[in-house]
Amino acid sequence: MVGPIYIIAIALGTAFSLGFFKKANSNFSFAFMLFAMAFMTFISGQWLYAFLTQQQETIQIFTAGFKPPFSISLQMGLHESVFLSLINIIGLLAAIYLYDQLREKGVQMMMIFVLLFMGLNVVIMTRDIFNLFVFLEIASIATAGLIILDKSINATSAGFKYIIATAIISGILLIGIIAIYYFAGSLFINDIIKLNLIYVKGGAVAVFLVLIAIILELKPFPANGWALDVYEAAHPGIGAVISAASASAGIFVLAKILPIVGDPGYYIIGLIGIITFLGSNLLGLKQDKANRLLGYSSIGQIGLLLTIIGLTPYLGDKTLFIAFGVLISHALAKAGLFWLAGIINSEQIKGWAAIRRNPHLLVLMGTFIFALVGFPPFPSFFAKWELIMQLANNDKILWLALILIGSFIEGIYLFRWFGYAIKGENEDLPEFKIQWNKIIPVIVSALGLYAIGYYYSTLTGLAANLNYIPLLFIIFLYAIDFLPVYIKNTISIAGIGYYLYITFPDLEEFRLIFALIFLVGGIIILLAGYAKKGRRSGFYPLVMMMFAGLIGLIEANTTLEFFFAWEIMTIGSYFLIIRGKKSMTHALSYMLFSVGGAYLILAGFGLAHIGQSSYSLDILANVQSYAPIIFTLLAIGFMTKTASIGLHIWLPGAHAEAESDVSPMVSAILLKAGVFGLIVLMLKMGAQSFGSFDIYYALAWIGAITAVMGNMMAAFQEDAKRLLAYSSIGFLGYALFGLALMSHLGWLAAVSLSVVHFMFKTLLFLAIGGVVMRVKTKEMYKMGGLIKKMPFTFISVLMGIIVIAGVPPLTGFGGKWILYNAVLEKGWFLPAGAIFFAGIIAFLYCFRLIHAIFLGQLKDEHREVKEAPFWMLLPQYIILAVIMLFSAIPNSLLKPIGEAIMPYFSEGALEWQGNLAISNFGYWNGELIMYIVGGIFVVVFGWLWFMNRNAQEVKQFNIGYSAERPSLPETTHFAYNFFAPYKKALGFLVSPIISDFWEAVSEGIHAIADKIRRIYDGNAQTYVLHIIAFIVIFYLIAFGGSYGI
Amino acid sequence: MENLNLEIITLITGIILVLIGIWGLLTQKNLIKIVIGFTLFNTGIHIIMVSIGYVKNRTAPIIDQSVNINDVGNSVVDPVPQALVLTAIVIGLGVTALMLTYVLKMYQKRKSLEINNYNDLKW
Amino acid sequence: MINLIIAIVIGVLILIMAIIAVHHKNIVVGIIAAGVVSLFASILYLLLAAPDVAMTEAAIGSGLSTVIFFYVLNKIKRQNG
Amino acid sequence: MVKNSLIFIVLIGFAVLLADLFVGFNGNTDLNTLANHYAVSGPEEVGSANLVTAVVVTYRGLDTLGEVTILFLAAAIVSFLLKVEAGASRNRKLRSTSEILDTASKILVPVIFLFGIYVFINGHLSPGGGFQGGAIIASGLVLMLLAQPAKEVGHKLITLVESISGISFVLIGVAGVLFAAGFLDNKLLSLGKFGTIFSAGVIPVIYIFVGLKVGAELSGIITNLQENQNEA
Repeated sequence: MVGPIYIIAIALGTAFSLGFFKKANSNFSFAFMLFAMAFMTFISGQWLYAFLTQQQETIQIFTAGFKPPFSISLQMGLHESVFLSLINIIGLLAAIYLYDQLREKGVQMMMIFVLLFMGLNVVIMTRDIFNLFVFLEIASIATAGLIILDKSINATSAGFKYIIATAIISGILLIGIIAIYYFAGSLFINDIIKLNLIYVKGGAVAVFLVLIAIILELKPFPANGWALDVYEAAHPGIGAVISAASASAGIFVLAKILPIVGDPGYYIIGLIGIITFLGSNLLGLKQDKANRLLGYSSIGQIGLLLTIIGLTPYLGDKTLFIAFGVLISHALAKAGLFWLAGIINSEQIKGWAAIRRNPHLLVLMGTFIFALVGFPPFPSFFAKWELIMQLANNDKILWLALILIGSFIEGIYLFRWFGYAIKGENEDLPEFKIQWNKIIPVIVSALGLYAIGYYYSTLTGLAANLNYIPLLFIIFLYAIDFLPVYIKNTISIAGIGYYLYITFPDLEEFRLIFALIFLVGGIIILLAGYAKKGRRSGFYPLVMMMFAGLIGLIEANTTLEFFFAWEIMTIGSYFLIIRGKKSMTHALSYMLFSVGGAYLILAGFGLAHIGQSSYSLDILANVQSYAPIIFTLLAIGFMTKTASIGLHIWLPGAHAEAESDVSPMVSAILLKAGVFGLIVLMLKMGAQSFGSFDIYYALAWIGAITAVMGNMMAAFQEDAKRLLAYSSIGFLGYALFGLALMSHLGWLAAVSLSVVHFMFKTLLFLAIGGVVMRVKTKEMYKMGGLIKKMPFTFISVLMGIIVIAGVPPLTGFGGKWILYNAVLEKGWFLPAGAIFFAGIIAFLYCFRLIHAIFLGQLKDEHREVKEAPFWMLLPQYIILAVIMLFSAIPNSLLKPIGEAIMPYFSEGALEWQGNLAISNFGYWNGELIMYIVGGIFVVVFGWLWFMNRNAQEVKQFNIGYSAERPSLPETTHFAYNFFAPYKKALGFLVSPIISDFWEAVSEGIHAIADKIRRIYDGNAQTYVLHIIAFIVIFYLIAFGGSYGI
Repeated sequence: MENLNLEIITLITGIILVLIGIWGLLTQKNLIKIVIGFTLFNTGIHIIMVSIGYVKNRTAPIIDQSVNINDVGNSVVDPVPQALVLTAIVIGLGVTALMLTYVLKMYQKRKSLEINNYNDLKW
Repeated sequence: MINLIIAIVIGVLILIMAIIAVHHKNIVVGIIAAGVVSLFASILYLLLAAPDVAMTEAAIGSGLSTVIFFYVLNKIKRQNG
Repeated sequence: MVKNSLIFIVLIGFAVLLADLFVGFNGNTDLNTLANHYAVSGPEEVGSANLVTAVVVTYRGLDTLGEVTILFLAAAIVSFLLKVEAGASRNRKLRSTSEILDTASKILVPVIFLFGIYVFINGHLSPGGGFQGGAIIASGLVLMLLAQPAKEVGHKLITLVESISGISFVLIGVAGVLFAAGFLDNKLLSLGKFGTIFSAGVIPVIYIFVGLKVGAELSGIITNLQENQNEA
């Protein structure tokens, strides 16, 4: 094998030889430099390979032919080789990326570039503390050189700040090193470690200085203004190098000198880490310049890494796994984003809207963003999982909470940025050029993230069962994205069908019920996809991603699998939602509630894992401590998906703005994931209370209030799809209420209502979607009289609202009947009153839906409107058929559900006599009711039809104006603000208190961020003052008057 | 006076010089003065380093007529800090030259030596 | 003992020069004062039995470094004029 | 002046830290093990009479290589930053220099150059070495430029010297790996007779290259700062 020392020789030789070449040979010089970078990568990669596969032993390289401590020695081991490979690969890619710049700027820049990487390589390998100083200095000077690549005034002044700051830091490092030499009599790190200098008077301060200087090189908050300016001013290609390669080396150095400090150092590092993680991400919120935003995020990630290192005593042998997972995701994703920034070339994050000119770039950007936030299947996901599990296991709840908060804040600005890229309103999308040399590094780092993510999942025994088959299917769909829509639609349906076919035998009880909702429901809704023309680019991979997540939830046996699937589902649904019109803000709030909810779930799983070695979901059944807290965390997490009151503000917009066949998916199907989660949770954990306070009683109230508020807001909507969205919120309130009753009937009601909700919501969203598609508006008062033009749609809507309203004869009645029985049985009359009230309000909006859209006068502009396309109607009528079946033979639906509930709640089950359901409070015969109501309907309908001959036709707006014409004719339309009287009475209930609350929270945080970031006043002196003050403050914290850190 | 060793005097000088250097670097508004502050800071560190390697009443670590070749270990001062300082001085020169070049370049762009005129990047 | 006194005197001189270097209004004086600090420092190095360092400090710290300062200052002045 | 008092307080804190660091310092009375090894075994192992040189060039040769690299980097950055963009004119007003200075420099410059070379060739015997020698050579250049500001210094020559000496340094290091015990091993050449010019293994050779390289790099920085006046 080629010795590591040749990395130095090759790099220096190349840098020194480059002086021979003149500008004319710039292509040759570039090739020469690239060769050197490639060779360095080769050497480190070769060692990595040897360490991974051939049980290669760690080797020491002695320079000058003497053993340490007399001479400088280098070390090459597994960890060194991993970091060297990572850094050198990034270097190689960065060099390719900077092809134009390096060639244009001449050989000096190439020299500097190679020497930077030489410096970083030696910094990693060296075991001599002064040698470390020298090569750190090489790295920082080379960085200072690269910063001024374009010689602009901003770059130069940023470079100046950088030099001043790093020079001061290295001066302090030097003082520390010489003092260590004084106390230890050696510069060889292994010797120094043995001496336990922190117990020597003065030695502790020396060690502290070295430690703090290395930490300062990593740009901790708030002593990092210089670094942010550099990120902002430097060429993005250079930003990538600093953020990915230099920071990785810095982390390695910290880990290298940490043994010198010993255990007391962890505390300081952890403290600095968490401050940096929180502070930097907080300030990132106010940032609207892309490169600087990346800077904040980079520093935040480094803060997280510092925190992880600081928590080593609690993470034990998992530390490396966790830290490296975070680091590699950060390095590759951040480098990728910086490189993308160089391609897009937009200073403001809003300008990134341009990226959607090329959907593949969008996919790459998404990969990086999701990898940074810690979504599967990236290494950061597994690292974060392991981190939370270990922290919970060691009862480090505060740390756990802070880390999740920091990650959440980072998620906010990253997803806001991503939202701008996908959907930001930007009239002129500037052109950008994609050059091969710029795109290759981006692609390589994205692929690297996936590959390492997969490798990472195999490293942990837990991940062995993760189901990657659906994910492969998604990749396949992405690959065939160029095909027309009907082919992809067929393939998708076939895929879901086949998956259901192979998993069906293993499913039972609730899993079976929900699998049927998810998958059969998915197939039915997908049928509507045939109505679309063209390619529908990018749609199918996303739909499949959501379904992959949903089925993953069903199949999950361990908490990790469950969480993995939950996150996959979130990604897919996020993209589906953001595909809609004007959906940027809704998708963002959906994502934020999802991420927040996911973190609560993660924390809950972590706490549940305390004291248990298994990761099976069954651990929830015998949690050792914090049971009510775990229950609450998980319940709130799941309720973000069911959109319970308080957590619902993402839903209306998201559902209303989505495409016509996406609305039913996210409404009828996705919300059930939350219900499924709640069911799993409640079954495993059973009754929970804080002291004497029953959590389920609170849940019942939440359900009841959600039902009332959801229905009430639905009643006051003008927008038909929004109305349906609010109605979903209300309906899931019933479901939550039913579950909270924790009785056979309650659950029977909840589950059957969930099934019913799936059916009528699919029906209505598809029907209304068809209407909206034809009349091109969602405002109900702009419609009317469509019954003549769209009779088939009218029938579905009619049936749908009968189900919603819960009136006989259709199946919605059955659900409500059971629910009321369950309430009576339980005796929670107060929330039950609210539930009854909600039921009444449901009539209001149901009426509205049918009345405003289909009855009344047909508008002039709608004379030519046609019936909805066949493929939109087909799924509606399939569902109608099922509704009829369930309504006529209620036990076809209720019996299987009852059997699923039986093992858990056997008391108070319904008694079935044929089609007659008997409870303690009464009986209900679905079939009979069907006949009776059907009979009444036929009679009334016949009579009306007979009377219709006498109907008089009038012109629209035939209500006469007195002298003047109103400025907005619509407002005089009878359907506008239809329930104004009720609104006057009850409007105060629907004033947007909750959105106002969340808005105030958000604005408050942003205002704080804006205040704090003023400390970065752009003055190099301020930055140096921050550095010195940082040292002094942490010196005081560390020593606090006594010796020993 | 008996506690007052040569190396302690120089050490204190070095420490104060470091502080004066930082003071200058932080308070002066002229870019060149800031660089001067940095060189003082650097020189102070070098003095500290050399002081640490000094051993009472011994000669320079060069073996010539004045040093008994068989008793070098008891007659010379520590060569290591001196070697380190050599390196540090040269590095310091490189950094100083760079700072000055950046100052020059900044001046060429904006015709000002006031550090407050270079605060465009912030927040 | 004589070394001690020399060291104290030079130490005080260094500090005075350093303060002048930092605080004198005239940059030229400041640069020269900084050079003198280096020069005195090299005398301290001689006292501390470090002739190699003394030589380097004299040549680089007080020599070349000062020259570079002046070159830059000159260029700045010329651009001003 | 709020800011200045804040700075003052922070500096007091820093001063306390430094005082804390050195509060136990009371001077050395003996060499530590490492230094003692250098002092006792150094002459035999390395063959250099100047122990500082032995440490700088051999024991800690990698540092020296790094240090030379730093100067190299600095020179490259300075030259990059001050490079005259194509098309800019180079005419400049020259100050006339005095006859005395001119004449003196003509005599002095070669002497200074020779002295510099002497210093780095004797680095293993007496105080001095590559850095000092290189710096002296660069000072000679400064004098020359002072006397004849118009003189075009051969950039090509400087680069050539810089590159060749740098590559040679690296090659000597690699030769150590191939033919002796490690990178930059001194025993590549025989140690010779202690105390003579041709002794101490490759130290004098390395110091020649270091001297030339440092001289070239410093000259590069200086000429770059001295020229190219008219760039906007």
